[in-house]
Amino acid sequence: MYIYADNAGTTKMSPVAIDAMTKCMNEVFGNPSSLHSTGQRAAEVLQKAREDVAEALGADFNEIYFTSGGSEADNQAIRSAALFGAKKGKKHLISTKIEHHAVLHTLKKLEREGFEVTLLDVGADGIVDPADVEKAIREDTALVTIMYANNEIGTLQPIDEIAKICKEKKVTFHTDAVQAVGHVPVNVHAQNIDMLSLSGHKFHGPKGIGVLYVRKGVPLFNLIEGGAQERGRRAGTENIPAIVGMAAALKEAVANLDENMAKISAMRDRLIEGLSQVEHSRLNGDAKKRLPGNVNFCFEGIEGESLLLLLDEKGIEASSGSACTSGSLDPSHVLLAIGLPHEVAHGSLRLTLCEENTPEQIEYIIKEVPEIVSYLRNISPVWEELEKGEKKHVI
Amino acid sequence: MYIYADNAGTTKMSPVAIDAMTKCMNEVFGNPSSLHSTGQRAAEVLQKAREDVAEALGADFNEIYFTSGGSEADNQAIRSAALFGAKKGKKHLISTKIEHHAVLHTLKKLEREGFEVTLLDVGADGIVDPADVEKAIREDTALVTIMYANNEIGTLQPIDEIAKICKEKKVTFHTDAVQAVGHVPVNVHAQNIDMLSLSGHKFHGPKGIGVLYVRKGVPLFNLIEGGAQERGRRAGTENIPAIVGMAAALKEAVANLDENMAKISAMRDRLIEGLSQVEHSRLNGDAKKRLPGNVNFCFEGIEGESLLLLLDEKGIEASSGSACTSGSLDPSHVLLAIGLPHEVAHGSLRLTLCEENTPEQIEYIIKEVPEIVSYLRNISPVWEELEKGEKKHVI
Amino acid sequence: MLYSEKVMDHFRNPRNLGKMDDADGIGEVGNAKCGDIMKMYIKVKDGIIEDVKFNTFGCGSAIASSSMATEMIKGKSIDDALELSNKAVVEALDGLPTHKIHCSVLAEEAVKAAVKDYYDKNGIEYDKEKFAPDDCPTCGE
Amino acid sequence: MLYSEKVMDHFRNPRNLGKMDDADGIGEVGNAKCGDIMKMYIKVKDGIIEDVKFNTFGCGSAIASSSMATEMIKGKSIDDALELSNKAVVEALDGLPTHKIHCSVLAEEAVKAAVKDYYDKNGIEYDKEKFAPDDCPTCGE
Ligand SMILES: Cc1ncc(COP(=O)(O)O)c(C=O)c1O
Ligand SMILES: Cc1ncc(COP(=O)(O)O)c(C=O)c1O
Repeated sequence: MYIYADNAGTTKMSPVAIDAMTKCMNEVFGNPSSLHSTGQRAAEVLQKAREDVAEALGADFNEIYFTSGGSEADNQAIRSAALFGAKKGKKHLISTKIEHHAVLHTLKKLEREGFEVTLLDVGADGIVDPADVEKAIREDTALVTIMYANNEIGTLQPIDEIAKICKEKKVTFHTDAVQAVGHVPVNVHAQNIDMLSLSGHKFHGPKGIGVLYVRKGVPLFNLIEGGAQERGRRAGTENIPAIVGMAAALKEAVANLDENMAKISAMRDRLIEGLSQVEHSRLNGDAKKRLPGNVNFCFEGIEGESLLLLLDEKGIEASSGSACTSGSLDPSHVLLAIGLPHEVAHGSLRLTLCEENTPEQIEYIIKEVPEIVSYLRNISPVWEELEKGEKKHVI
Repeated sequence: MYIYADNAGTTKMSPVAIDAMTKCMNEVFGNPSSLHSTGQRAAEVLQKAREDVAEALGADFNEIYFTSGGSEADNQAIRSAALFGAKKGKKHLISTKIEHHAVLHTLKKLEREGFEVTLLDVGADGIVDPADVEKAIREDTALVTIMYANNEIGTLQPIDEIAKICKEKKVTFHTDAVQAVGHVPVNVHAQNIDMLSLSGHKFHGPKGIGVLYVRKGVPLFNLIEGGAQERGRRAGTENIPAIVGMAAALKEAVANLDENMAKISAMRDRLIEGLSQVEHSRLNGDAKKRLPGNVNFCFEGIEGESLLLLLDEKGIEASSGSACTSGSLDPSHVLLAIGLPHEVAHGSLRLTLCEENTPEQIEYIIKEVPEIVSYLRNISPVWEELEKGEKKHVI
Repeated sequence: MLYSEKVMDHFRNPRNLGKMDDADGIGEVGNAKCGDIMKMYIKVKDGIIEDVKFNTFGCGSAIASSSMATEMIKGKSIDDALELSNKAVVEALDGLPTHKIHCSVLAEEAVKAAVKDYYDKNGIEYDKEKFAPDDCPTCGE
Repeated sequence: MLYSEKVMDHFRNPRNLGKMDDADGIGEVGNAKCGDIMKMYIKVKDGIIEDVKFNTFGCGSAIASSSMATEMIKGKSIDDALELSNKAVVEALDGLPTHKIHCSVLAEEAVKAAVKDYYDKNGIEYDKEKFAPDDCPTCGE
């Protein structure tokens, strides 16, 4: 059996998105800045896609800025809010310990440039307390940036409450919604979100394309300077085929949202139930306040990479923590933030589902994972110590 | 007749590039950072494309950084060199007056941040004098950035000589080669180029993808922070389909370079000859040291946009100055830099050819342009004054 | 599309295009430096603009704006013509892109300039305040 | 591929995997905090490593490195085993990704630690300098 269960890493493009994109590559090759018919045709297609994306988010079309992906959108939103804040003497930024590196590294860089950054803790459930946000806001706070849904443990943050607090305190609020959009309902206006980042390839759209939504009136600085594209705020010839592909995928995802959420979360719950049978295992992140497709487990006494490789041999494609950090030796900063000790954090498994997965696949995973965990524990000196009682079980 | 003659604005994707990209979208959807088979397959495809691009440029594969296009590559190269220079007390940057806005606006921003920028003049032929570069270099010069070929008037700059001077003076040299790569021979190592930007959609590849080449040993800072992609220097999930499409297009362009150059420049020369018959017209930029496909004319007494729109009615798609600036009222900074007065600069026409154009199309353009110019002059109060001798002809 | 169908129609088939040898008033506004010049000719009889012609150096919307303006004042009284606002021109054209609004301003001013010339030539008194100075609304030259 | 075929082969089918009840020397290196622990068991007769077993908590390359190391010392003299370098392990595996080189270092040290334990248990004198301290080469703990 072949099972792709790494949909938080990236998704397979939907046929609808591939078709839209291929059609566009063949038929709409113009540069929308060009005056001639081919260019103006491209401008029309671009405008249509912008309107579609805006509608899917509950935004106006002129609040949509196309970027090269979630990372760029995060970088631009945060840097822009920081620099604008600095102009008014506000140099304090608030975020959490469980953000994506696109956010954390941008904040780290700003810190080196003289900004002060408060990274809020999250609870053992992987959720930030809005009261903590409220307490952290100061006179000189320029930005609160808190992710909509975590990419590793899938926890949904209390965005509505946080956004309301920010609105009351008149602090700009940005949310990295890369993992959320297309998977849970998002409405930027209704939810009082000032800025939001998303990325096409997380909801069966193309890679290399994303969106930064910026509420009217919220100032935006360029990350990329040059031509006057995107109302002068993001230079570079517009990637129309990808924009069109993303818009198609987003439209599809939003249209099927309720149905998919029900279907996927049922599989998620069954998978959680099944894996919980493994002794000394635990689910990471709140069991209910999480993305419909996210299952994240720790298995004591084993290491994640070897688990992944053996699962791959069985046709199960999963991940351990964030894919982006696979070049790193450190365990996930998210798992550490929810209080797991290093040695347990090393033994994590992330299975992220989409509507293409089937209940049969879930049963197959439930059958295979315990066997592999058992094999790895059997050859693990750490497990030996735990079993012999030389070390105490943590989970 | 339908004639696309705006290939400097953007090109139509080649079937080879579309096929490579579509195949990739369907078959290689993985995230190359993922450990599982689907991810590792993507990593292999990425590596192969990186090697292909490197070979086409005469670079090593680990000197290639994929970006979202030419603008991003320009921004990163210049900002990176500036910041690295600043660390060593070098805050002087050299460029020319005819650069693309991706370069000029980045320099403008750095100027506001405290850097000193020298923008060199070019001659009436649209070419910078290497001696001027040499004279401008100071002890505290951090970077020389000069475009390989101009996007409006197509002039080829003396890159080899400039790069040699920079090498001798130990100043980092970057070139915006967005208009050059795939159109004229480029070999970064042989030509002593330290950094080079290119963009996929200018040689029949996809939009939204580009390359920053950075010679080994030349430091590079991130523009986009986040995951460890591109050896930690450019965050964001890799846009594999676009990268593969660009690599395929570049390979094709380089393979057919000599043949295309001969074919296209013959059409260019015939077009220049034909349009020169229009009285009070002039070719902008050196007649020979220019891109094989670039023809840029000024016609006195008329305005460029109405010329474009009427050409479009006749099926001829062209541009006036840079497409990116079509939202602006100012005439092209490039035409002003080569000494044209404002009123003449407004009357420019850029026809940019590729191997898909035919000699028949060229003859059609040569027939149509003079008729439209004549109509527009006929309704132009400016032309009336010129004809009545109330004003003196400039060209 | 950059331009509405109306704009394109007036650009492709400009109404009242041409010069007029026996004009009663001629107005020229704008300048070549900023890219637009409009020249408007009017023939006046009994306070009515009997005929109007224009020549324009400029972009598509400049040509369309002049064309539309001539159509809107032809056969109207001078007083009505002086009421013509750039906003009315923009509306009649089904809109213009933001950075092209100045073309409609130029068209309004071309009409005023032609009327002013007619007043001047015929020694008719008028309120100088009502007429914009002869410089370009865009670049101020 | 992240790993060579050789690495994958040793990861999938580790040689000499298991524990040993009557080991003459046992070495354990690394720590769980940094993600890799290797435990190596040797059986020695007449200065020859007659048998070797290992258990590993760690990534694919850690398991493959231990497996390869056991294969490389099995049947060799202790002196030869002490000559085993991490470089030799990496080469035998047809290379390791840069950030996984530490796994081969761990394998080298596991062998040394097992021999040291054998020396200690049998009261054999040895040059303490030759043996790395018992901490993890990666995180230093
Ligand atoms: C010379 C030059 N540099 C940079 C760019 C920007 O490239 P892109 O639009 O792919 O970002 C262009 C094209 O628009 C160009 O012609
Ligand atoms: C929460 C989150 N933010 C940002 C990103 C970055 O998106 P991209 O890789 O499209 O730049 C990702 C995915 O990698 C993500 O999961």
